[in-house]
Amino acid sequence: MDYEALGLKAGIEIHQQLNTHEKLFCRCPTTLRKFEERSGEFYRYLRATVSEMGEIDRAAREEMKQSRKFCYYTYDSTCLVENDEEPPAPLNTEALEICLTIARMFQMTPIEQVHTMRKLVIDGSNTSGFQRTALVAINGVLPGGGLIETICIEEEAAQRVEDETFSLDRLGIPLVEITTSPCMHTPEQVQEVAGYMGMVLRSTGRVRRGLGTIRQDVNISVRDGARVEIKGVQELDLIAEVVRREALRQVGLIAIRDELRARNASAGEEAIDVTGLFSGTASSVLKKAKVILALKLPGFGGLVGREIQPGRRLGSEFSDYAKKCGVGGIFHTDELPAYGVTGDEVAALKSAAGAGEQDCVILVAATREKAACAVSQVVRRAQMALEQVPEETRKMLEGGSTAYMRPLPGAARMYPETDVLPVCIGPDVMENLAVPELLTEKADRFATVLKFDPAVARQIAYSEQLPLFELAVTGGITPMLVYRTIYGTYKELKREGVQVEDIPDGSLIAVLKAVEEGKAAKEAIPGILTKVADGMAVGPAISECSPSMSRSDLEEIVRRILSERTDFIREKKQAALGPLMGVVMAEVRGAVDGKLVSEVLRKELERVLNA
Amino acid sequence: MDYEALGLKAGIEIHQQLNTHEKLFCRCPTTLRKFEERSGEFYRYLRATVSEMGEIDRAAREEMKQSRKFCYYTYDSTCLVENDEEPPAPLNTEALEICLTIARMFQMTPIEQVHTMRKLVIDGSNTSGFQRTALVAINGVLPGGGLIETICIEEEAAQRVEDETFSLDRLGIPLVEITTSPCMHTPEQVQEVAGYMGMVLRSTGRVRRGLGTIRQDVNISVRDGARVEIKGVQELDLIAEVVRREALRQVGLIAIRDELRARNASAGEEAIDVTGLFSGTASSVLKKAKVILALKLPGFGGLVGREIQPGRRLGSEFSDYAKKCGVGGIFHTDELPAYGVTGDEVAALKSAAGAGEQDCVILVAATREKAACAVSQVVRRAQMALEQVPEETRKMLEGGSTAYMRPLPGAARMYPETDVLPVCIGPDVMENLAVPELLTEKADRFATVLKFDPAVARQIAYSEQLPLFELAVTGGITPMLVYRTIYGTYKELKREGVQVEDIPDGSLIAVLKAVEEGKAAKEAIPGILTKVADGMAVGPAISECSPSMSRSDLEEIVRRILSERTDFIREKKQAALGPLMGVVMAEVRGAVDGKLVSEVLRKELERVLNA
Amino acid sequence: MGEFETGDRVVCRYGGEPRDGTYITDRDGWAVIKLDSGYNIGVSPDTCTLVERIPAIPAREADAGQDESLPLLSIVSTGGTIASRIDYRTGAVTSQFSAGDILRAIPGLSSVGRFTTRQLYTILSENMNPAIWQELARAVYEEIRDGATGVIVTHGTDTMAYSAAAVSFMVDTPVPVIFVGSQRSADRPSSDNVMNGLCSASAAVSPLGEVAVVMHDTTSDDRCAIHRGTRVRKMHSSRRDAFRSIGVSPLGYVNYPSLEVTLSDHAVRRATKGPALHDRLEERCGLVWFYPGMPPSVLSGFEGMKGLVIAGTGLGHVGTSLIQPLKAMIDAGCEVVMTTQCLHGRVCDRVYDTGRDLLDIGVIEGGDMLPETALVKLMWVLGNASGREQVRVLMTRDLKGECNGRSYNGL
Amino acid sequence: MGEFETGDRVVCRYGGEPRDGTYITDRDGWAVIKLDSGYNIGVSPDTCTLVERIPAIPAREADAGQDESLPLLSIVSTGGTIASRIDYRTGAVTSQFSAGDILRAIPGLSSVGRFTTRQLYTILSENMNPAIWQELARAVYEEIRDGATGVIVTHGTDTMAYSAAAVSFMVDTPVPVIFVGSQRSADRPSSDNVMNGLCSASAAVSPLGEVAVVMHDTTSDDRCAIHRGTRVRKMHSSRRDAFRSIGVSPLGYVNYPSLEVTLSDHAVRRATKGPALHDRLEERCGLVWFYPGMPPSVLSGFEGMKGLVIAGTGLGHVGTSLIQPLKAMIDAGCEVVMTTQCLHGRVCDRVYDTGRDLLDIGVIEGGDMLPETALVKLMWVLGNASGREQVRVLMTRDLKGECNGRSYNGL
Repeated sequence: MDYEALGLKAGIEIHQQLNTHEKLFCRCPTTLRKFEERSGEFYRYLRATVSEMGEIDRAAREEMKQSRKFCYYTYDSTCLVENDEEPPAPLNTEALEICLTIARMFQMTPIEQVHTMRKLVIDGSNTSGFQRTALVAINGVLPGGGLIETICIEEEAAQRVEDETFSLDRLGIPLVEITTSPCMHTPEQVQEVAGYMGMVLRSTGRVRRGLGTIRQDVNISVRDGARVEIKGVQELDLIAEVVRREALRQVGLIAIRDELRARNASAGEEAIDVTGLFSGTASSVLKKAKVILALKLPGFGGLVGREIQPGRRLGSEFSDYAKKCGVGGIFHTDELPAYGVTGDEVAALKSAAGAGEQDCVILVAATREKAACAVSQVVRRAQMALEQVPEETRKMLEGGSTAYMRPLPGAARMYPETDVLPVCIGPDVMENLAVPELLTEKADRFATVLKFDPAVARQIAYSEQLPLFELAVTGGITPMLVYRTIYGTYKELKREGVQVEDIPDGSLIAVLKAVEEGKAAKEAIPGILTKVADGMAVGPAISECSPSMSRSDLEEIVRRILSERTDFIREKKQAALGPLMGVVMAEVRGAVDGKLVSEVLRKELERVLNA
Repeated sequence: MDYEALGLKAGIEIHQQLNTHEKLFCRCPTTLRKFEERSGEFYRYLRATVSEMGEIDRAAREEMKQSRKFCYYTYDSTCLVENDEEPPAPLNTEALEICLTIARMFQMTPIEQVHTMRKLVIDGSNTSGFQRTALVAINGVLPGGGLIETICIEEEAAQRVEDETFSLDRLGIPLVEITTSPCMHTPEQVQEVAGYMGMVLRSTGRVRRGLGTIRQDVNISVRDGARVEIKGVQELDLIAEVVRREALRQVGLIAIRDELRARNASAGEEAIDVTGLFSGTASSVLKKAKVILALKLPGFGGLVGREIQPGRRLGSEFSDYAKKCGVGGIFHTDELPAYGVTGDEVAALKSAAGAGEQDCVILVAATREKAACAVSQVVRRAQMALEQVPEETRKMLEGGSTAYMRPLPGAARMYPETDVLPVCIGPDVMENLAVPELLTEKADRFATVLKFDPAVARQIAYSEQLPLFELAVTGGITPMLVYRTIYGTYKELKREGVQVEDIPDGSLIAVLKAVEEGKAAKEAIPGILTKVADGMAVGPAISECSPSMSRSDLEEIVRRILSERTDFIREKKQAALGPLMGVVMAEVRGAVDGKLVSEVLRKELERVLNA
Repeated sequence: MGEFETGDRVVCRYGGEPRDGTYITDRDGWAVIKLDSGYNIGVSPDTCTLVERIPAIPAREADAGQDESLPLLSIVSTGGTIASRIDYRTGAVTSQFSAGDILRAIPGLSSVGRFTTRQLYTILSENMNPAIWQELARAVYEEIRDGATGVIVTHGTDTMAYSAAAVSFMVDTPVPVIFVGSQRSADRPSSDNVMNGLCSASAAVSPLGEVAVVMHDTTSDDRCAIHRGTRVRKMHSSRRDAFRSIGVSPLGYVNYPSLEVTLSDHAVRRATKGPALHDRLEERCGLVWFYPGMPPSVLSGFEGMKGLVIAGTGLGHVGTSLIQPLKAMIDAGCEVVMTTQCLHGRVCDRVYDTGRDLLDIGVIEGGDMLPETALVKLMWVLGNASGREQVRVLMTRDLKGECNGRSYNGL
Repeated sequence: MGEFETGDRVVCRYGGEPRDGTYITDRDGWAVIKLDSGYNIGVSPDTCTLVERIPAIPAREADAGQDESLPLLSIVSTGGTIASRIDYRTGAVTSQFSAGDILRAIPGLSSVGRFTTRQLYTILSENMNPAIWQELARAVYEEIRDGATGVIVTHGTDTMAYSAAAVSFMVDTPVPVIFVGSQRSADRPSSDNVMNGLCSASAAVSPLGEVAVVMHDTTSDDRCAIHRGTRVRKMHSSRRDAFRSIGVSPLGYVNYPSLEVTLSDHAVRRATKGPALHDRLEERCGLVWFYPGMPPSVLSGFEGMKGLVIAGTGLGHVGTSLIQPLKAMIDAGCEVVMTTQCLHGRVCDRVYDTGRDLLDIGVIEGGDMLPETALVKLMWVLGNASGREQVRVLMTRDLKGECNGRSYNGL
């Protein structure tokens, strides 16, 4: 397709979790927890608040179709702020600094006085009913000439456990939201820009990595289409496909609209009760329904079943709208007979509904109340089909197609968070920020300076283990040994079931240092690391896999330790033995048997005291 | 028996619960509760505290043989004072007044300044580990010339639920303790004095009645015998028998001692392990025992089995002592073969123990530790048998015999209750106390003034229903009608399963008044009372059993009520209807249908408002 | 500044592209602009240009019908906001208080009762004082006299317990008088105002007949507790369930969302008699919290007062050095009442030496009264008693459930 | 009186029969006689006649052996009695304090540790003051320096929490410093002294490394809680389990009678470094509890003080009329710290107007510190900081677990 010709316009919104020590508005750690580790549960109702116009936001109203009780899990790593039981603490300065660093990398202009806002969100994912967010900088540039409109700092929402149950561990983790203008015109461009922006974010070394820590929303429209926001595209590789399919969908819907108009189709009929028709049906869905309603859509025949995206038809859109009433879905005659509904039943249905060749009949099976609601939703969506592509928030399905979520929010329902004081960003703050080396630059440097193959250099630079790699190299370990261990040995160990995540960074470096100093054999690395991952200290792990420390080595260590603590020894005399034992043991990291340490220490202490 | 010749000396201690509204040292009601109504439980350890002599009281030491954890039940009618979690409130003045009234009836001298003491009790029945008690008056006289030494006011102990579990509802109920000198010399005299004292107490009309509310302890000794205190004689009729049997016991023990001495008996042998002897025994007790020990008592043969009280032998005394070690009891050869032990086994046992004709062998079956303890207790008691009747606290068994409880307490472990201020009894307090009519005087009056048969008069005066009888008679009801109802009808109703206890005093009087005023038939009394006992108000009960109120009667009542409340009506206008409805309904006691009341009231109210 | 007014449409040329927005206010020299995206930013005023001055849009009013068959409840407001409205244009939160406003904000109310409203004050509750308590008591009295079958007092939470105690002593009420507030502002979807408001209305039509505080019982939206006005204390600075009955169990609970009321046996029930007002208070009373080493000079701050409540340590103690100064105050005519800073439990000055010394100089034991309630009661007693002996008698007697003879088992 | 001496054998001819007894004391003009039955009576002195003057019998002393292989614990006494003895002859309860006395009274102790004792004071705890806290801190420091592997401080319960906080700030300790007391007097068989004493000893040999209070956790004799010295408060005037950790969970528990210790993750563990003493305190600090309508004149009682802690309402408020007087105090050099009288929860003066006014005049937010702890800390900070800025920094920084950045879920 010629997307430029279609008038494709697309923009991206990237949400990236920051790797701070504490949350954005409280002093809790940003640790994610397992649900079963929860310390308690509580529940709340949320209500849309009335605005000055006496109205409730349209997206909020959609959320409130059913009055909902939300349940929340608490942890020993969450506090009363997440519970909405305490005013927020001041804005996390570490998070703000990261946000400003990113802004600087996009050459943005910081806001002089940053105000935290409350953005209404009543889907339960925020205990307060709003998300705190602050606009931090504006007007950035992208390499291709694109424009970044804003960068905001926000608090992450609570994670949904299931249905109306949420887990509070994630709530409040700092997030940057970077929004581009709708400056992209091809699917590939969108993916490329998203890729670039992600690389910049990761270059700071201070963003969270792993599943769910970065989410892209994509805004798409084609000429005569409408702005549609697709939420939560987590895989970068799918972005172009998502854009392609949305363009396809909008084009398809426009074509259907034109054809409906040409047929003089309409969507204003009353539904009729056809429960009796299906009293002997073989369809399990229809059999158990209290009520079955049929709605004739004159002129829609064949078009409801037409594919507009892989796996999606106009009928899927009807179904999405109907589901908001709590029904499982709908049937339509374009897809029948099927699902246990026989040809005879379809014929009887069409006849009962007075439907001709060009008409389509929709079937809804549920309780009377739900079925009536679903019918009215289908009518509403069918009327839209006659008019235009609706502005919508949609969610991505597997593969890149999308489904309806809710209308686009109206004029954003934001008002000031009065519990958080504004933060001023002085004129020299930006200049004083260190600009991190881009990962692309880093890859170049690894290739040129550290002499890695360019592909390997890029692998290292883009990997999650980059900080560990740099830490070890800075610590004096040969880069290739580091690389082989982190990217090779670790992988193998993992395959064997070793929890390499449990190896502390410091321990790894200590092991490698021991190898380089000849205290452990290179071949012993996997064995040593296995033991360390199992919780053994480095010293004992090495000594179990490599020869241990000699008595004279030990004596040297003990003498040094004693000489550094003569005051303490003079004060405590023999009583110093206990405390000193601890110091020595820590130093030899258990590489020597405790009894030997005790014997040597006692002897050396005696010597000092008698001196 | 000629008790005077035996040198019988006896005294009584009467403990009588007082019928106060609140407890002695807190403001809780004196209501007894069902265990299942408890609101909670807690538990404590009690320890004997060390005295200035570095010693622990001998009775306390006996209680402490095992370290014991006591559990307590709390109720919504108990408070932190019973829990030993709050200092006591000041001494209940109502209780003190009753106590002084009793003192006056015995012509006693009150103490000028009454001091509350703590008396150590660590059997768990007091959460604090002590019982609060105060000496209130001294030196009273009894009709036969006997002397009352003291009257004390005390708090009742907690009731034992089972083993180490106590219920706190009873703890703290006020109690008077009246102690006579050992001035009685025949069993009949003791019973007579106890009866007289009980009558005086009940004459106050302010003591509790019913099972467990009065307890007599009796002190008994015969010449060459020893002071023995028998606890908790609850039935007055048994007192003489208890005294008789104790005199018998002491005489019997003295005779046994003399015979033992004559036989040159001794009790110093070592026990031997005879577990093997009984490996094939049919005795279920011996079969399951870990260890069986045998103790030879030379010269005790035949005497251990000699009866000293109905159903009690010297062996029973041995057994009581042994049980303190946690064994179930002992066997002795005077009672064997029996209990599944065969004659062959007895012969083998005697031979193993080296016991001759005149000797007795004691068998103890338990764990090694408990059995050893039990043997040493038997040796101790056997040595006493050679010397004298031991001074003991004993408990009464059914029928009037007694069993060993613990040694007599040593010099009383009392010290001041510093949390309670002393109370001064002014010189004119006693004169200002009304002295109640004695029940004997009351019976005379009922016979002479109310013309009751003397036996009936006495029945009334001594009955628990006396207050209700007097209340009704004072209320103007014919005495005979009251008598027939309370003592006749009530009995019949009770037999039919009617809960007459649930009939409020006021309701009974209202029913009888209605009968006397001709508003209900005398024949209807049982029916009306049955309904009242079931919870119905008096009005409806009468109207269901007797003709109801006429409309004109009702109108008259309504007009009177309205005329008494003109201000309220003028202020509230129509709104007065609701409140007035309640007033009228209360007045007609439901004898009239609510709809009729509403109609009449509305009409009459209208009339007043339009006037 | 002064150039812009709140609500002005402006264009802001900050950092490149011009952006449209609304002028909100000046904050520390920065112009706070609400961009059309909804975000506020603070920028130099000189980057903004006025586009248009827009007149404020009057809020839409829709009348809320009331069911005349339901019991009449009166809502008396002292400044707590049960209904608020956000102006998203400027971010201002406006407190609303007509019956219509309230019923629109909490639609469920209209099925509980019919409402009249009376706005007495709009102050932060830390600025309440005895004179305002008196006005509040009079207002509550008048509402009952005029036929309300229940009164709801909306109140800031900070000093709500003090006010509830004050009204308890000043008004003998035959109907429920329910104090209610919210710990989360009414503008947020999670605010506790709706649940507390509904539960307070339900308590106000219940068989209760005394002054109570109705607030969240737990952190969940599951039920409200009904606390006796003289035994309740704010025990947390921010949690929804901050209010706790001290030394007694609550008078009852209101389940949510069923609004079912259960009352405890010890709750006073409705009466048919009319209300009575005893609105005299002696304001010259103080509360002093003892701490170790407190010098006698601290007491000089309470000079000239007619009554002083001490929150002493443990069973009711102060340092020995304060005993003579306290005696001087008592001799000069000040009534001194001892309470415990433990909050739970009872004063008992018979047990230790300093306690006995305090009794000797004439300090009145406050039983198990909360220090704050004792202060309010002392004001009331001094305003109504004749003579020191009667003051002593009334202070130690239970008047409105503030003083329990028995200590229940709980802590 | 003066005729008899305590312990005299007398015969009392009151109300008839002569009775033998022991003269105890004079009480309000009555001679208190202990009859041989054990009862005390108060009678006119002239009814009694001296029979014999009996010399006091010296108490029997049996030496209690100590197991030298056990860790050395030091018991520092300030007046709390862990071991008492009753003289049944006179009813007097004598506090005993040699190691032998203690081990005889609580035999189980000898299997936990070996003990040295140091009697610092015998005062009622309401008479403690900063100067005594300093002496106590020095004593504790010396005991640790001299080799104690744990220190037990016996203390009256009334102000134990204040003293524990004071020692927390003044002593950096590598070993447990355990405050313990009893709520029921040691003479009664039900006293909590034995269980508290044993549990405190067990805590003193545990891996703990900070200042703590060890007292009953429930009304039952089931376990003691170990509370952080800076976060504990006496919350009941008389119950055994009066002490509660506020805003944090206890540091751990000691089960009874097993004496098994479990420590929470947040409990500070033993260290190998030596102890340090920072015993300067600025005594001129006060604590004022705000109440509605409190006149500014109350603040005059704190004139000349260098520090003032306010227990404000809710999130940390006082009436508007106090703001100017407080500003004057701050301008005159007094540091003012805001805490909340709710006790639970955190001060946050950003939320409401009066709070922001308080911040503007320079009031320091006390976070979630207990008012009493804030007072003690302010004394310590003013004694050790240089300059107002450092005072501000130290007051808002967590030094000894008194100030938590996070509010846990519990209330």
